[in-house]
Amino acid sequence: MSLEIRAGELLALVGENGAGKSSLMNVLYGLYHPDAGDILLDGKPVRFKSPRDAIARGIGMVHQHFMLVPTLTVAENVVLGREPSRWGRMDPERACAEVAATCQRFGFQLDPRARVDSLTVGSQQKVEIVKALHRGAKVLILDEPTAVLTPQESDDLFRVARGLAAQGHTVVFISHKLREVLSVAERIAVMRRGKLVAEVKAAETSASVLANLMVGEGRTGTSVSEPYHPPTGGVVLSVEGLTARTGEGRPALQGVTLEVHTGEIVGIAGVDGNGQSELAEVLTGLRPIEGGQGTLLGGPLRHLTPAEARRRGVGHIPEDRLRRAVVKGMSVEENVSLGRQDQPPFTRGLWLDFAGRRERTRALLAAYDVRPQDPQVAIQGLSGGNQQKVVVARELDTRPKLVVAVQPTRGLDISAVAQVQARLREERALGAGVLLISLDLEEVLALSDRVYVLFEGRVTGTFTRPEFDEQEMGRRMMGADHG
Amino acid sequence: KKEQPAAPAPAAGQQQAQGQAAPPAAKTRKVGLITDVGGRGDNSFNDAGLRGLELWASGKKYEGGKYVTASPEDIQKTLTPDLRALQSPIAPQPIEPLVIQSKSPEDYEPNLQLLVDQGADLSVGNGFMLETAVETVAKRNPSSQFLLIDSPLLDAAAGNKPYTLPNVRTVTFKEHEGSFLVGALAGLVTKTGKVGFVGGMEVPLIKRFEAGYRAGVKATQPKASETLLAVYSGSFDNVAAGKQVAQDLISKGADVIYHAAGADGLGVIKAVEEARAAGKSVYAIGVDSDQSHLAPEAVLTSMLKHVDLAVYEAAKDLAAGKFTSGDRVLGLKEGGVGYAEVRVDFPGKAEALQKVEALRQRIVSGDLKVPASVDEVSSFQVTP
Amino acid sequence: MLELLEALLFSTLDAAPALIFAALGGVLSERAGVVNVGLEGQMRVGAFCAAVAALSMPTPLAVLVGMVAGAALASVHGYLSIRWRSDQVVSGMAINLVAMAGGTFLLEALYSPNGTPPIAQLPRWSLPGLAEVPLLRALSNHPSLAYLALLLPFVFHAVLHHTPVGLRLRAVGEKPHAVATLGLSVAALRWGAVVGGGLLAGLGGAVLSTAVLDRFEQHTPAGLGFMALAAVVFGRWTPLGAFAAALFFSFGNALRIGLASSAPGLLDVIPQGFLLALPYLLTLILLAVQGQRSSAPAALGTPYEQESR
Amino acid sequence: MGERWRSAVPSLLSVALALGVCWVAIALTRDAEVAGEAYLQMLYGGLGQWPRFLETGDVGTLTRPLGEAAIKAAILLLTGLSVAVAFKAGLFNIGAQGQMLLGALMAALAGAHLSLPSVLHVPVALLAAAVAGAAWALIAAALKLMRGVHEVISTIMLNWVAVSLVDNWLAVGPLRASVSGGHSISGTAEILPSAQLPRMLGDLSRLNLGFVLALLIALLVWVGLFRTRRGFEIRAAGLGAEAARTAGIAVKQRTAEAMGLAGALAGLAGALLVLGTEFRYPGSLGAPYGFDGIAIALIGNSHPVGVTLSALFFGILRAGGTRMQLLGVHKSFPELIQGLALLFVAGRLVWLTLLRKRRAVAASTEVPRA
Ligand SMILES: Nc1ncnc2c1ncn2[C@@H]1O[C@H](COP(=O)(O)OP(=O)(O)OP(=O)(O)O)[C@@H](O)[C@H]1O
Ligand SMILES: Nc1ncnc2c1ncn2[C@@H]1O[C@H](COP(=O)(O)OP(=O)(O)OP(=O)(O)O)[C@@H](O)[C@H]1O
Ligand SMILES: [Mg+2]
Ligand SMILES: [Mg+2]
Repeated sequence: MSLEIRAGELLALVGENGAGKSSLMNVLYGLYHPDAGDILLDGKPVRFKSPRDAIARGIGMVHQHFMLVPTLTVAENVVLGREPSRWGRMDPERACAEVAATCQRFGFQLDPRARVDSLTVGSQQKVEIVKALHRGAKVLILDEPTAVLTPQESDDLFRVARGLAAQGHTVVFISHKLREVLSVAERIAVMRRGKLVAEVKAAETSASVLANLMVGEGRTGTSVSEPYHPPTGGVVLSVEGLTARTGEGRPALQGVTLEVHTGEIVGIAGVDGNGQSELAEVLTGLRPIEGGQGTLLGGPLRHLTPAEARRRGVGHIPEDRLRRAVVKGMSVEENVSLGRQDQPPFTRGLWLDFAGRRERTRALLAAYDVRPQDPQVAIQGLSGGNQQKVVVARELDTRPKLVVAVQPTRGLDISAVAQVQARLREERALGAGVLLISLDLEEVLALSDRVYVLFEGRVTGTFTRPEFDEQEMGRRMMGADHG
Repeated sequence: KKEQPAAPAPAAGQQQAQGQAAPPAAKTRKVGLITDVGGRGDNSFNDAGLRGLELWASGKKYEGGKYVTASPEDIQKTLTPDLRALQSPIAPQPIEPLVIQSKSPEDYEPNLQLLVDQGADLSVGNGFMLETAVETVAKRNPSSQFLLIDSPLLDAAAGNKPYTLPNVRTVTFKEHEGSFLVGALAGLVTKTGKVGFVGGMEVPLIKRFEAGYRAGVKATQPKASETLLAVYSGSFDNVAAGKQVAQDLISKGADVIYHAAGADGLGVIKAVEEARAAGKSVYAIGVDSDQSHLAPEAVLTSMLKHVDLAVYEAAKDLAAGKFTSGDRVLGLKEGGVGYAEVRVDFPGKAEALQKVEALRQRIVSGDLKVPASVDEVSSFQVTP
Repeated sequence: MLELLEALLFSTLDAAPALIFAALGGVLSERAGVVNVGLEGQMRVGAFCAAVAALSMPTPLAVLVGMVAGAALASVHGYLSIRWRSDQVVSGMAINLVAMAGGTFLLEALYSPNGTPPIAQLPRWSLPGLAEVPLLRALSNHPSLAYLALLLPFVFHAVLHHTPVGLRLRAVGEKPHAVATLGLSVAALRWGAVVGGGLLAGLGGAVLSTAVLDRFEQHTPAGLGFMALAAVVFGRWTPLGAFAAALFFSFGNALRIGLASSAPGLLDVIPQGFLLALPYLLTLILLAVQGQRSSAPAALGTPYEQESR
Repeated sequence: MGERWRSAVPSLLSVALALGVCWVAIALTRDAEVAGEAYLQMLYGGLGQWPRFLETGDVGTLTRPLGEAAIKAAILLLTGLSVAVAFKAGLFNIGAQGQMLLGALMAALAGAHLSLPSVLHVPVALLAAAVAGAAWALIAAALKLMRGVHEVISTIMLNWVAVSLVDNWLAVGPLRASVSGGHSISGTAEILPSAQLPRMLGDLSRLNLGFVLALLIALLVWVGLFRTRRGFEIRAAGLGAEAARTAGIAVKQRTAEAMGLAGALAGLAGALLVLGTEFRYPGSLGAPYGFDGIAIALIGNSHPVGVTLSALFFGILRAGGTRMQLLGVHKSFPELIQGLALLFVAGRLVWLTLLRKRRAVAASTEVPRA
């Protein structure tokens, strides 16, 4: 494939998961090596043996996954590899000063002395960008930089990106969010299966055209405008004045009150780090509550364990797939039985029922179009999206009465997103209550019948479908009407 | 084990052994030896047994996995004065050695059996830990001869009472008697009035060394026996531990330190050597073999325990067709224990050695009985 | 009382250097993310090679040979765990076993099972000012390397926290991918740390055969390498922590020995075996009290793979 | 199944290579003839002296070596399983040695001081050993689960504590066998005949029920780990603790159970030693079977089948290794072979890469798929 990137432009790269976007950029950055073909920089062929060469030629990259050392400070992370030193001794003051200067030059608000693991995700993203700029990057590659950011933070980021472009920097960014791609980029390159399939001007295209290009002919993933579904039955979950702490002991939930009924999808909107993760953990028995009370499927919330939550009928799609949802090193069928290893058809008495397990797994893999459809392969042999499908399949297969779905479509491609969303609606239709926690406001809006906005561990707004007001929600998410 | 073997067995066994042994002059006989888990290179007990078999009885040196013929000087070098004075001098016999080192206790039995299978006429179990193994294999192979060092056969079914088998010779030593003499010497040599003892693991055998030593010190320097410092390093294979214990004793003022601690004892000698280098007047007393060569300046003497001689004599008896079974207890009188030549000089050396010699005579003559357990030391008195 | 303390201090300082060096070697390697359970083996070859070399060259030079030998064995571990991304525990255990059996074999093949012939021991330094001062006297008259052992942890600490290479080392143990994306070589950093760790462990071994003893003895180092590993963990993977832990272990041992000799009556009440267990029991109790959560380098034991994210 | 066999290939090749390297080492220090002869002796010592048997018809020449190999294999199998089970739960059990020690001691005590009919006595003594080993291991588990103390350091410490308390105190002090006349005796009182593991071939070999028992236990461990819910939960907890917890598995409990099981297995290894061959706690357990267990488990890929094969192989090697000494070959060769084999197993990926290259060449001749 070949792709041309022009100086001073804002280029977006889009494509389905696994289309090869990250791979291409990693090649540009010298992390991977091309099997064939050349990279031409300013018209001359270059060979990058390692990122060091790429950095030297003014290429900077912000990776899809953070490449920060959490235990080091911002300054240390930024200067790593080009530390200012005197007689072999590192000069921390100069490091901080240099980093502060870079931050100021590009308009970032960061404390160089802060430890990275104490920063919000948005700030960490900024540290990544400062890292690249500090090395004098003229070409800045941003791989899915907005995946974890709030709309406001994303706007911030793009303001910076435009500024950089205006100063003559080249910015290449990868995103799955077509709306922002259309609004920010000047030019858009579309990749499919490792090939460049189109290059279009942002002004001359639309979301549906792009989607078609990405997915290929005949498949689309446009979201239909949803009708409102009023609850069909009683309360499956109600909490009042709920408080809980983070793992580090900071207050995370500070008096949350909410309800979920049978037959509705309730969305939790909010910026990352405002208590969503803890809320999900509390409801699935992974985190003890400190104060307040709640009833979950007819039982108290206090002293809930994951096993008890499952027994009562909670299905849980965790946010951190690799850590929480699948067991690496086990096969797909073993992962399908995880959490249900003590129920038929996965077990018979004390013994595992291999035949039953395989049969059920086969059925699920077929129903969810997981590829490859082999129950015996190791789960880590599946792509991220297919792993996620396995998780969704497993959790919904139990006919849960309450589904706690956290970021269920994170990192999925358009068709997979559509599929997972359809399944959640199906659960609603079947009479389950669904609690959808997502950082993607678009997704929350697309699916939910009611929305609670969470800010600093409190509910700062409640909306019901007919009266969804995106602007107002955004304001509430930022705590605008609050202390 | 079920019951005591039938009474007439001893005589029959001996006859059988002798019958077999009637030698056409220089027929080479195989003698096997099983080390205990300490193995070759322990610088004490096992090395002593191996010396008796390999160097003395068969005139061979073990080098890099092979036997080479040893010169008479090689043998002479290893002889302590008491051995040079033996009536029949130590000389190679028509013996072929066969040595197997054990790596764990459960190997003792199969290893002994292996020696028998390999045609060893006499098999030595070197160490009290091999007691059960010798017992079992000897019963199974009544036509082979066995030598067990450091323990009689014990009948576990009858409260561990000693008994005999017709084809087993056992040799035990009165370590307390030898330890008594080096203790007496220590009492005469100490200037600080404080002496020390370093044991390895706190097993009964080593306690016997301690008891004799304590009694010896008491005989010549009653006050020093009150303040005697006895510490156990907890192992037989940790040089550094032994060194640390000895350093501690030296810092507490002990100026003569006796060890019965296997490889840990090497550390004791090392600590003494270093303390001497730092200007302290301290001595170490070696154990089992003459350990003077490890640090000629620092080793006052060594308590000798002639495991080597016991093995050598058994092999010699076999070669001569005179091997007999039964228990032998070797003390000072029998030449089984003693002390090595005192090569270092100290004020009043001649006088001190005289006193020690006198004590030796009294023990040999039966006039003085050395306590074998620490408990008996307090009531032990040397009548002048 | 003062004398008792002095003796205790002397004994502690005399036994500690080998443990300190090996523990620092462990910290170096593990801070870079490579688990090093092979310290025991590296100490053993260090001790062996130093003793052998000292037979034909000045002892200080032989100590260097011992260090190189330790590093050579560590390189095997490095080759498997860095180049081939093997399980680091497995290859560490493997080099231990090989060094154990191989050392005994070579010792007997080349010299005698009793150990190598004696060598010239490293000299002891008496510090002129201190030799007469009570208590502080205990600081004097140790082998030269003991003073290095007292200094090195602080140097190591300074390097780790105040130099570029220290920063990179800390980073590579926490998040190697971050280091790689900045154009630094993860493999080179880890190799450096593993080889450096081997040099230190080899030095620890060399101390045993050239300063503690004057020969290589067949049982060396008799479990000290595992003790060093414990010191690394106990010291929370920091040079000063490991240093303190090593001193603590040595002190515990010295205390045990000192107790036995200064209070003989005690032994009638408390059995020797119990005293022997005391330092280890104390360690366990302290660990239980302080808790150990999450102080290990985040990437410890995970091989670096470019593709994995 | 094919996949499973393929995963065993590196271990097999490693063992073969280790044997080869040691052969060369002997050939270099001695000569090729001795090396060949030594290996032959090793086979005789581990698998029976067939030529001698065919010549003399003495069954003992077969049964004795085989029995010794079986005894060693049984102990190695149990300590290997101990380490492997802990591995499966994500724990590194360096403490098998200490657990074995405690097990051996308790078996000796139960064997000597209880008087029961044989059908009860042996199981009771085994149980005592298992419980003691498990209790010792559970200290490490408790420290880990409650205080976050890494099990590597706590089990190292517990090993030393066990050795100090048992070998330096109990076995030589309060629990030492009483002897008349101040004679030395190693270890505790002899166990009663009713507590001895029955010999299977009478006096022809020391082969005892322990071997069968160990194999049976390996089978049970395999079934338990791979066929039962509990085993599945333990493995899940070991491979992904957080995911297992999220799935409602009581991770701490499973971890503790696995560690307890590991300790029980090591304790049983000690019991086999005491009830099968030593008939008392022998003062100190010479061979580091607990540490060997680590190598056995790793070479066996931490899978019960692999561990069994690896234990059988090294049992034969160990038993036969003694005979190598008859030729003056150094006593540490079996350990050297074991260490090298582990080293080569550590290079598993090297093997796999080499093998894959070959397979890739073979595969390229196939018809390309769409
Ligand atoms: N180590 C590996 N060796 C061989 N193939 C691998 C390896 N790791 C992943 N794959 C294959 O690469 C493919 C894609 O994996 P990856 O997780 O990068 O998917 P993705 O492109 O992000 O897809 P998705 O959209 O589902 O997240 C999978 O089909 C998987 O089988
Ligand atoms: N080193 C590699 N070896 C083999 N396949 C690889 C390698 N790296 C990536 N791939 C595969 O190449 C494909 C492209 O992956 P890449 O990460 O570039 O996708 P992407 O377009 O960035 O997807 P996403 O939107 O999920 O980030 C995937 O199928 C992946 O499995
Ligand atoms: Mg992906
Ligand atoms: Mg990507």
